[in-house]
Amino acid sequence: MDAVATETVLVDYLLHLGDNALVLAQRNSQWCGVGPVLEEDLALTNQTLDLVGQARLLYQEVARLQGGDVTEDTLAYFRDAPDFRNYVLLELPASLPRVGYAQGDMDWGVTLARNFLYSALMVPLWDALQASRHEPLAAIAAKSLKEARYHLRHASDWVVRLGDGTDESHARMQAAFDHLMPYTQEFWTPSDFETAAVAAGIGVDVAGLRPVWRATVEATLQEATLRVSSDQGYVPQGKHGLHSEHLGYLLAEMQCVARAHPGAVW
Amino acid sequence: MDAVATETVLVDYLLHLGDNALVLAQRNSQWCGVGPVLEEDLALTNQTLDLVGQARLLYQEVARLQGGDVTEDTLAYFRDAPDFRNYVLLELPASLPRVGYAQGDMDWGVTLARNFLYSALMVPLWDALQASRHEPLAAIAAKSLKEARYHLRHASDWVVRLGDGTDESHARMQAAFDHLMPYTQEFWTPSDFETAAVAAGIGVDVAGLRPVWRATVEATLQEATLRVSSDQGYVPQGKHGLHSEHLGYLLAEMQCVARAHPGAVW
Amino acid sequence: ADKFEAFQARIDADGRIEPQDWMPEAYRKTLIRQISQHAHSEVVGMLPEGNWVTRAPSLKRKAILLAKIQDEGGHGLYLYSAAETLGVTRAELIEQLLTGRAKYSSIFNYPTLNWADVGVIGWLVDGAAIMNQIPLCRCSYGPYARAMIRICKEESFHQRQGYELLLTMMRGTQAQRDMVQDAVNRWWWKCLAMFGPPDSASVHSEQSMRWGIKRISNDELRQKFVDATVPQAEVLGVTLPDPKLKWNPERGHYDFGEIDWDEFWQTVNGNGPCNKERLGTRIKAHRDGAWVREAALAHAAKRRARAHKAAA
Amino acid sequence: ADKFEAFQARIDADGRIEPQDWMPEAYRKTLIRQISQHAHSEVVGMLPEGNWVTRAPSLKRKAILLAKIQDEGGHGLYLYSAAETLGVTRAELIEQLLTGRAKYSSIFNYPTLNWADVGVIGWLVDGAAIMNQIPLCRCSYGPYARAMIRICKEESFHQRQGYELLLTMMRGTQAQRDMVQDAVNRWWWKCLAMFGPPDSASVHSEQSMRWGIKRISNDELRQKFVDATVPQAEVLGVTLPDPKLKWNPERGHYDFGEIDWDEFWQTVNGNGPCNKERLGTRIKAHRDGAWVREAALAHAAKRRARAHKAAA
Repeated sequence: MDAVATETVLVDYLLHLGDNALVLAQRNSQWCGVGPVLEEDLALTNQTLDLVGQARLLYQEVARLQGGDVTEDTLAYFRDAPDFRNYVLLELPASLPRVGYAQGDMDWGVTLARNFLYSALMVPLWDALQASRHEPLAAIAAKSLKEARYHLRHASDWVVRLGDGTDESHARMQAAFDHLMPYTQEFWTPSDFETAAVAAGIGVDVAGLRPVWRATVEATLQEATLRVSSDQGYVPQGKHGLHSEHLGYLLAEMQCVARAHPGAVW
Repeated sequence: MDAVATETVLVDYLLHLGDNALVLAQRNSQWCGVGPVLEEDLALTNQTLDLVGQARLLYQEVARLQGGDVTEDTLAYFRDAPDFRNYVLLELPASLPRVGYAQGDMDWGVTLARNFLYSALMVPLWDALQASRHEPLAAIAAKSLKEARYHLRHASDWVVRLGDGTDESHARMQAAFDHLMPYTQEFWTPSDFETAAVAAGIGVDVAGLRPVWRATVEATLQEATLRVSSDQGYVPQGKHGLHSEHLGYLLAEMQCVARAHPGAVW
Repeated sequence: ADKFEAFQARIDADGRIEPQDWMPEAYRKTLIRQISQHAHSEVVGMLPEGNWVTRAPSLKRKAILLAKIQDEGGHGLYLYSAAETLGVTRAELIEQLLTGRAKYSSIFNYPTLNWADVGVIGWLVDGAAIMNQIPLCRCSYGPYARAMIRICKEESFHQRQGYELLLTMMRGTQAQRDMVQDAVNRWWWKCLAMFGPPDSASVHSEQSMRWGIKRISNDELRQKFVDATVPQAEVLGVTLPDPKLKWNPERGHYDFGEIDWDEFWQTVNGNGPCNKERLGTRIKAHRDGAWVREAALAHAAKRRARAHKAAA
Repeated sequence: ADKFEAFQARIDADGRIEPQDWMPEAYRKTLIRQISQHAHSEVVGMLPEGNWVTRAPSLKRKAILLAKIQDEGGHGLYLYSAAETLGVTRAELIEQLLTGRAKYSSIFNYPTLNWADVGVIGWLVDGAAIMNQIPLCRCSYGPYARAMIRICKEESFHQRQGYELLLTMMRGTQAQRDMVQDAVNRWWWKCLAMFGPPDSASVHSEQSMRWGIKRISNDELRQKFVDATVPQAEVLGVTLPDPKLKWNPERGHYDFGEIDWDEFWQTVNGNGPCNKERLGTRIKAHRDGAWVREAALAHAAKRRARAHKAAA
């Protein structure tokens, strides 16, 4: 690969990681102030802060590579839905399946199940990325790994607590996992930029992490007395820029102030 | 009043009427496809269409008066929340009181109670506006009056049906009216532009319509076996441009596509 | 056997079967399945377009879109009524939809991802639907045929509106043209699949043909659709995403590439990108609306009781 | 009576009362009311700022805002803990909030209407809160005093961040400056009212002074706040919306206009623009979270039972 191609791959790869962090942060931040108990409100906001921090570091690195007028904020606020490379899993509302314009209550079970499924991936992923040949990424990975470990522990605790809690909480958690599990298929189907990033020693072969992810999921769900839901069905393609109907609404809200004042400094 | 002042008053007055129609249309359109029964989905969408139609006529008249690049769409899509002059009642989500970012299910009872309270005003208001000295407004009023009569009949029927239905529906409707009634105070506290419009023979003294509105409300609520809720408390000032936290979210969604493509023709 | 023969003779003579007429049980079942599936499609089909109502970029387009969705709901109503003439209730049919026993058109299991999707649904999805539905205006079952005449008329109007929306966007900015092309790329193949599996693999068709429910084969309709659409795409200035698409002067038709039937069946069988969201939304709407329907029934009962008492 | 005297003597000598110490019932009740009201204010105060988290116009500001709201929740936790040392449970206190028997700071019953409100809340609302709270760091009740020391430190940080946000906006576009001015216009008078009714009309103050819970009068604090804020407003370049605001060289203080106490009391008594939304949101969050709290309790009980069984 020539230098230009490597940079393109690197940018796509960093954006994918950054968009994951930002989009999940945006979803989880909707709980800020309205969580089920104050301690958890704070714990989730703390994780949201970590995710915003990860997104900023990743976007800053993209901005450094791309130069010109690109900043972390142009990347967050002035790209449209098809430019985002996050997993579809992370853009879904915190509720059982519904279309984006059908308003509904948020579900803490869906939020925690998602945090669990995602951080169970990110712990081994950041771990492996510490060996990335792109040193700034390796450094971000080292920092993010610590955070992801805490996120995983927090989410696992809640999955166990809610799965092995009351009948209602058990049913809700099972429904949450049944809903979300098929979206995890996107983890294992590499995009071109991921394959190229692996070849260049920049990225990690995510499919290779599947056994360790699966082991984490199975062990936690067993402890939670939950069935491991099927992960068959439609394979989402968010990292290819093909999203659900939900991302458009998420971005419209997130970007509205920034876009109403193009060029402003905040 | 000189010609310039009269035009300013007229513009504000038309925007107030147009913003009412558009903002309520936007709220009610969220039911499109997800109503409690297909016939009602269509009935509400039909009313939404009427309201969009009213907003368009009113904005077109503003555009004609202001000239230049102003169109019905620049008025709808490129004004910010403080520029909107609608009643706060109409921008509230279809739910019991909650802040804008705390997502929640929609409540058909709140939607119908609001439609009732608003159309009970608009029937006598449009009726009186048929005599407006500004002829284009008188013509819009004549057309809108027919629509408002249908909206009022539809909403009244539902208020009676739900008020005098099951225990649950009765309690829900009472809660809806208790929530919404204080917002109707905004009807009766004239803004400067309304007072000036009345003086110029363009507008109607809304406070003078209060007895007929009150009679409609009392008669319908009595038939519905509902208590007439208190309308005391904070007097909203939406028509002065001072809105609730909800309008910002409503506009962010409504305007997002148009604003992403400034100057585009659709 | 006489009844059977008379029934078939009426159909063969291009007559209409009416609700009070005798009909074979299988004919009735087939029609109930087909009409209710069609009705469900209209209702579920409100969702992908409903997704853009609050974000329509002009008031004129917002009004057109609302009116269109309202028409679709109306089609749902006619069709449920037509199905009811065959001895089922709407409540039963809806129950079948919500429990997953009844299907709806698989095309609505794809997401609408930009504003141009609204136009492309009008132009291509409604266009394909009309192609499928025009023969149904001559369907042997009277109430269905009459519903379809009205529906086809409205659908044609929607198709023209969708095309006109796209024409306007194609005359606009580069970003608008890109949106249209993106939408066409995502919908084209799904629309070709709307005509159903190739004739060689189609199961229900033969009996339906004999009963005058189906009159033209899947492949014929698909070819008609392609032939009609390619020139429209040229006028519009969009590229249909099929490198094999090419006029074949010998056949007098356009040749086109292979449809991904695997993807089609995955979606039909519940594994499309939006199956769960569409059905989940219908279920939620039905559940959230339960108290409203119960109240309406309770109120009607109270009214009747009061009228009864007053009369006594 | 001896206990009383010893208690008052300790306070007069600027000593601290600790949880295990004897204290008059009225002192205990006053403190519970004040500390829990303060805790509720922190929690309800998360909502007006939470309103801008998803729309913060830069990632840096989003992070700062999240961290700030997290701090406020943390203050709520310390304060609930401080109240619990007086023999009530957090659950009881929350019950009082949700049923409307306990109050929270009325300032949070006003809406946050543009992004600059986030900065103005930091600068003015937190600024006023600090002014009110600094004397509480010397409060006679030890746990409250220690909580306030930590809280005041963090609040000062928030105030500087809010001011810096506004400085950045004032150096930006005209639209940004207009947003700041609009926010200042809406919040200024509400912040002056935060110090409570004039000394001439204040009921609780005298006893609280004697008990070392309150140390400086409402009007003194208000004047201090005005005197500190006016120069900051000048540096910022915003106009404080009070034509009577003027330096009075004789008094050595700024004079200022009349607060609309009627509006203040309306809001305190439930008729502000957002009282119902704030409380409704807390109630909904509490209700929506019930299954989570119940599950956590059930799970903990299961764990204990299993540990017990294993030990047996």
